[in-house]
Amino acid sequence: MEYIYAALLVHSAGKTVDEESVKAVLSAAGIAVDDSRVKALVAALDGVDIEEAISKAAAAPVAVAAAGA
Amino acid sequence: MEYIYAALLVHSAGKTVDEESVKAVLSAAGIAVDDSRVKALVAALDGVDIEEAISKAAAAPVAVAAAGA
Amino acid sequence: MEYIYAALLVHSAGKTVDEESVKAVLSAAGIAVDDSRVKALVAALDGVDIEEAISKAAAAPVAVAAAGA
Amino acid sequence: MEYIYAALLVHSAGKTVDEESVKAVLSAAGIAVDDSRVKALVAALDGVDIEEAISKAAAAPVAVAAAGA
Amino acid sequence: MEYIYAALLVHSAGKTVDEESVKAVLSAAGIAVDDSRVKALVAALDGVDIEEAISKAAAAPVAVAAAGA
Amino acid sequence: MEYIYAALLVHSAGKTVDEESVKAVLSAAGIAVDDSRVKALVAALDGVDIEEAISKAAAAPVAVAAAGA
Amino acid sequence: MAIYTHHLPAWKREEVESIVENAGKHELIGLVDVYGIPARQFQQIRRNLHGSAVVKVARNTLVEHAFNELGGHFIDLNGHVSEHSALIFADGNPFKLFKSLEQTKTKRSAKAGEITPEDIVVPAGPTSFKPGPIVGELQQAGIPAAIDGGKVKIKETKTVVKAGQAINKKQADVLAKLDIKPMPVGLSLLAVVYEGEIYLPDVLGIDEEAYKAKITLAAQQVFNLAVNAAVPTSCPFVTEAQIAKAVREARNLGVEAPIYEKGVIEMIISKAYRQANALKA
Repeated sequence: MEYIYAALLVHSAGKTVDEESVKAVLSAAGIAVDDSRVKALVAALDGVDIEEAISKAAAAPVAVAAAGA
Repeated sequence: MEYIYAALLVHSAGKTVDEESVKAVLSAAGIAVDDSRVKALVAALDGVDIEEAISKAAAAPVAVAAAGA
Repeated sequence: MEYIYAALLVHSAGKTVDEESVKAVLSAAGIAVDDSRVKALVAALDGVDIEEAISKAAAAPVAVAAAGA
Repeated sequence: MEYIYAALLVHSAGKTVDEESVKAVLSAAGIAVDDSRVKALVAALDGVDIEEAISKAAAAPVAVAAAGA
Repeated sequence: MEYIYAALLVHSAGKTVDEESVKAVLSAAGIAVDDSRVKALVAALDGVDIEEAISKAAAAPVAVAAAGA
Repeated sequence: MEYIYAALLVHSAGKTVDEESVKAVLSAAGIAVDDSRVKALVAALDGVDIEEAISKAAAAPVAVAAAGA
Repeated sequence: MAIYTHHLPAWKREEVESIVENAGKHELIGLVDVYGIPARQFQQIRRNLHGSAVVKVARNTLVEHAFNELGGHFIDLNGHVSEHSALIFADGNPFKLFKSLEQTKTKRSAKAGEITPEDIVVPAGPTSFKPGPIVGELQQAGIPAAIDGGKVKIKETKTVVKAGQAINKKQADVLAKLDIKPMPVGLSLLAVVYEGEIYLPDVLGIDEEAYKAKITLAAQQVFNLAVNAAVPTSCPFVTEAQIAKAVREARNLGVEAPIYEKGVIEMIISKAYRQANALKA
C-alpha cells in the first residue's frame, strides 16, 4: 500500500500526483523506488477523482478493547 | 489525514514511526509541518499495534459501511 | 479523549476553540495540560465545521449481526 | 449535550463526576450553569457505569439513525 | 399524538389508563377534550400491552440502522 | 420518563414548555412533582427544536458483547 | 309521549313502552344486525352477553314508534332499522361494546352471491378428497388441483376471492366442501346512541395495531427527545444513550478533523487504510 499512501500524501499536499512527487515521498520514507510501479500508479490514477474515491471510506467500527480508551 | 498517511507510509517502509521519519515524509510531500501535530500523532501511536488496527479495518464489513451513507 | 471533550465543550458554549479556552476547560477538570497536545488539537480543528463533523458517521456502523441484538 | 461532555471530561480526568466538578468545567467553558441540570445529571449518572456506557457507543451509526424519523 | 402522550403519562405514573385519568391530564395541558376520542383510546388500550409496545421502541433505532443497508 | 411525556403533551397542546405547564400536567397525572427535575427539564429543552429532536432517532446503547462483532 | 302510541292496540303499546323503558335504564341503545345467525347460535350469543348487554328482537314498526317517542338522536337510529336488525341495550363505553361483539363472532360457510369481508385463500397441499369430479369443480372455481397418490391435491396456494368481492356459486360450493368458512357470524353493531351522540361502525371499529404503533412511536419520540436534548432522566438506558451519543460525537470529530489522540487513533488508521484501499480499487 505504500505507493498509494504516497499518492494520498501528495494529493493531500495539494500537489499533482506525478512520478516525481511520488518518488520524492517514497524516498523520504526510505523506500527503494520501483520506477515501473510509480509509472503504473500514476497511470492508474490519471483521470481518477481522488477526493470522491476516498470520500466513501469510513473508519471501521472500533473494537471493544479500544472503545474503553 | 496527511499525518496519518505519512505515518502509515513510514510504517509500511518497515521504519519506526517517530517524529523525524514522519516529518521527513511530510516535508518531501511539500507539506508545512506542524511540530505539535507530529508529536501528538507519535504519542497517540505509542503502544498501538498498527498492523492489528489495519487488519481490523480490513475485516470490518464494507457492505454495511455503505449503509451509513 | 479529554482534549476532544474540551473542544466540544468550548464549541457548545459558542466560543472559538483556541488554545486559551481549551486549556481553561482542561485545567478546570484538574487535567495537567500538555501545551503541545492543545496546539495540535487547535491546529487539527482549524477550518473544520465542528457541527458537521460530529454528526458525520466517521466510524462504520456496527456489523449487522450486532445490530440485530 | 454540554452537560454530558462536561461529565465525560471530568470522568476521563479520573475524577468523580459530582456537582462541583461538573460546574467547574462548565463555568471554565463559559457556560452559564443551571444548578438543577447539574443536580439532575449527577443523579442520572448515579448507578450508571460510565465506562460501560462508553463502550456501548461502539461505532453506532449517527447518520443512519436519522432514518428512524 | 396528544391522547397517546396523555395515556403514556398516566401509565408511567403507575395509574390505570381510564377515561377520567386521561381527561384530567389532557385538560391540565390545556387541550379541549373530545369525549369520544378518549373513549376510543381507553377501549383500544384495554387490549394492548403498553409495556410491550413501548419496549419495541427501544430496539427500533438499531433495527432501522440494519435496515438502512 | 414521565417528565418528558409531560413536556411532549404540553408541546403538542401548542403551549410553551415551562415549569408551570409541566407541573400542572404531572400533578393531573397524580405524580408528586419534583421541582428541581422540572427546572432541569425546562432548562434542557430551552432553545431545543422539539419537533426536530423527537424525529431525529437516537441510537440505543449497543450491548458490549455485540459491539465486538 | 302518547301521541305516537295512543292509536296502537294494547299489546303493541306495551311493547313500545317496554323499549322506551329499557332505553331509559341503559346508557347505550343501538341496533345490531342479526343476519344469518342460526337460532341456536343466537341464543348462545345472548347468553354470552348476559350481564353486559341485552338483545331484543321487536317488530320494526314498533321499534320506530319507540325511537320517535324517545326523540333526539334516536330518530336518526330509524335510518338503520332493517329486516335483520334487533335492539341492543348496554352500558358503558360504546367502543368496548363494539369490540366485545366483534370478539364473540364466529365463522360460517359462504352462500353464493355473498361478499367476502376478507381474502379467501386456499393453501397448497393434499386434501381428503378421493379422485373424482371434485378435481374439475376445484379447477372451475379457480383452484389448481391434481391427483397425487390417490388423493386430490391443491397444486398452489391461491387467493380465490378477494376481500369485497362476491363469491359465485361454484366457489361457494367448493369452499364449503373444503370447510373454508369466510363469513363472520354474530351481532354486528349497526348504530348506537350514547350520551346524545350517534356512533357508527366506521368510528367504533378500532385498529388496535395502529394504537400499538402510535405507542411505540411516542416512546421512540420521548427517547429521541431525551437523548438529543440531553434531558436528565432517571432511566439508566437513556443516560447510557446520552453518553454514547456524546462519545460518538467526540469520536466523529476526532476522526473527521483528524485529531491524533489515543481514543481515536485506531479509527483514523482504519479510515486511512480504507481510503487507500478505495483508491487502489
